[in-house]
Amino acid sequence: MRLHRLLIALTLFVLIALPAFALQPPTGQSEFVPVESLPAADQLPAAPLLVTAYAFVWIAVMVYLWSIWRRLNKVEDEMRALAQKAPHR
Amino acid sequence: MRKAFGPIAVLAGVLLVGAPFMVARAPYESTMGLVQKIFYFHVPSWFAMFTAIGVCGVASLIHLFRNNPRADRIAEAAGEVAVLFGLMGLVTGPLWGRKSWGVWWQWDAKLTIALLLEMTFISGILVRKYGGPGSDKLAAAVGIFGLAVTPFVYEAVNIWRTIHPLTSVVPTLPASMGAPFWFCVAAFMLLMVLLLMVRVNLGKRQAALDELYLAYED
Amino acid sequence: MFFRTAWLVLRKDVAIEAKSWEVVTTTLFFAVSCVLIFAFALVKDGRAVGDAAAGILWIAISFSGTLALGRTFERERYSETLRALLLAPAPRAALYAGKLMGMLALLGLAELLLVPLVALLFQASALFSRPLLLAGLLAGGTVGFCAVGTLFAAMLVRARSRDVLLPILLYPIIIPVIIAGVRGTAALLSAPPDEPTAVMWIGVLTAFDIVFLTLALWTFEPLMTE
Amino acid sequence: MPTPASVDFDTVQVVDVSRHFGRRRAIGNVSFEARSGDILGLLGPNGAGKSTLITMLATLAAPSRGEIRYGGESPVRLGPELRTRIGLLAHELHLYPELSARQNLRFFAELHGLAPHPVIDEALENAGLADRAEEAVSSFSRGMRQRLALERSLLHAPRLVLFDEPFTGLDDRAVGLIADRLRRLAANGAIVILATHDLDMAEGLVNRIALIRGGRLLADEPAGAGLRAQYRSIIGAR
Repeated sequence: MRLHRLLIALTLFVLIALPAFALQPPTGQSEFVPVESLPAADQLPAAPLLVTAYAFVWIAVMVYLWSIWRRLNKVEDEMRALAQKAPHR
Repeated sequence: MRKAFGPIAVLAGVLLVGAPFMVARAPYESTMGLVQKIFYFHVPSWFAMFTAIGVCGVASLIHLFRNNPRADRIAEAAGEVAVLFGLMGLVTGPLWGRKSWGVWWQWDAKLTIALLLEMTFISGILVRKYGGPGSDKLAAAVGIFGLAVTPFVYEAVNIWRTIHPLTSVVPTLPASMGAPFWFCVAAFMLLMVLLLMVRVNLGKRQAALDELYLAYED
Repeated sequence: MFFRTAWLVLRKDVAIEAKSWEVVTTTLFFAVSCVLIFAFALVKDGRAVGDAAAGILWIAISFSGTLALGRTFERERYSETLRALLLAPAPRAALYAGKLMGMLALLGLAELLLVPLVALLFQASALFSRPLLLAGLLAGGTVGFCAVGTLFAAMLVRARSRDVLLPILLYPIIIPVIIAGVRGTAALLSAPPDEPTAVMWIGVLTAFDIVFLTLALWTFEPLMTE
Repeated sequence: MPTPASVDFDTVQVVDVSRHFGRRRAIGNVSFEARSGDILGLLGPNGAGKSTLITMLATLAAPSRGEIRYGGESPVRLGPELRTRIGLLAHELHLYPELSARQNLRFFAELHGLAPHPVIDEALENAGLADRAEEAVSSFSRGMRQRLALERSLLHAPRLVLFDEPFTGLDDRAVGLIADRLRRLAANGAIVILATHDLDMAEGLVNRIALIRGGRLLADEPAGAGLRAQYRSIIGAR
């Protein structure tokens, strides 16, 4: 079960690197829109916002998994300490 | 449930690896451009949040009337997971808004709804933490009432914000965007189930530790 | 048995209150203080901004309501009389109904003071132009607030840090009531009064009241069993 | 005196009852039985779990495991009617200090569906408070409140009488009065369960003892001649 969790954590970690692919020029775009003709708000760089959003999703999941993992470790530690105090059980 | 854990983890992994490719392939939305792609993980996070709220409410009801510790653990886990996905939506939403509205927050109906539900389920976590003995019942009440209030929050905020109309921001979905979108929804749902299971497992271990303490006292 | 028990609980609460008027006076005073505090925040050049009057009215109702809920149940906790009530051979939900009626009476009293005060201080005499609609909004909103509040205050009696937990649990759930109350009242205050909108919000409040009263009556017994 | 209730029983069985609060055990696998006519002393040091047990017997709390049976029936099956047959006097006195003695009694009598008239005067007489009936409870001494609380808990002539430390802060005379009252109740067929850590008070009053410590039942046996010696021998045997 332990190894299991470690593997999943690793897999998920690798996935963080993936938004790089997402940002490659889209193949599906059908028409060209010159940047200058866009309204002012659209001239804000969109890529950092998109990356931040995607990264945040991953960071949130990671932090949550990490917090569960930490709480689980605490429980396991306490269990071990308890088992030592009462070795006959 | 434990047997399903492996396959679900793998499936969620595959879908989440695939998601960026699907999103990259999706066409540019002509008025909003690249930032529109936040949509592909913003909206699925709502789907996951609402599902988690449903799970939490139903499990709370079962716990309250059947005094079922397992249902209580599921309710606790679902409450936390709902808060997590709500947080994702609440952060990604304003990032989109910054680009397309020019401001981070403008009391958009959907975001406000999410904020209120987020508050409700955070209060559920707080009551478990600070309520003292018997707080599982109190949290169950929050779960049930949180689920029941969801349609009212939805209606009330929607009406409030459409009486003073603002530009609608959620675009209708052309078919070419549908496939990657539903792909992402599936990925997020599986992620939700995965996190739920991991969290329920933690609850199970905590319960086992409590049992061990009880046995140790003898 | 159900209605008799509810009535007895209400009568007992009134009898206790009539000895000192403690909860009534403190609640009313607090309600007025709320109006003043928000007036300082929202009045500019002698006039309130936008729909401030409607907002201030509902903020004062919900804040003083929370205070009254806490005080009322503190009374039942003091000598653990809540447990004696729970030993009454009636369906336990009857106790909830009795307590709820007491809260409704108390908040009704507060509203009798607050509405004229807000109308006076914020030049909002339009409030009285459609008295039935105003009464409908107040009744719907107060029932919704008290239905959830009474249940939460009762179940928190045996919790730790109950004073702070009550508003934390209560406010997110009753936000729809506040939205409906404020928007409905603001509709009455617009010139000319926007009747269809007010009626629509009364409808939302009625639906909320029905759902949450049912839910509270249903979950009271298991919530009160330790 | 009271209207005959549709629910009645002459035994109370605690069947393998446990109650936990998270990882803290309040009660663990306790079983005993009390019958009509018994005065069962629930003895044990402070924090042994006596109050938790009394609370569960009064249907105010549900056991985490196990069951309490009233005349062989589960409380869920008996419904709210069961509570017409249970009287509880806890350490906190369950009285409204703002109300007068008569108002308190009247409220609880009506709550139990009793016609207030003869019942209240009788109760005031028994509590020795007939001449102070209209005064607020907050003006009473601890002893007076306790006597009033006792009568309050017995208004509806319950079959199962649950007392949790009823003697704290009372003088000898008051203790004697309460003890007499309990003996009469038992003689009239009530099941009296008396939780106390005070062995001297229980001496000569209880006919059976259930000794609990740390949430565990150490002994359930007839009360002997010297409670203190009996208590020591049970504790010592562990």
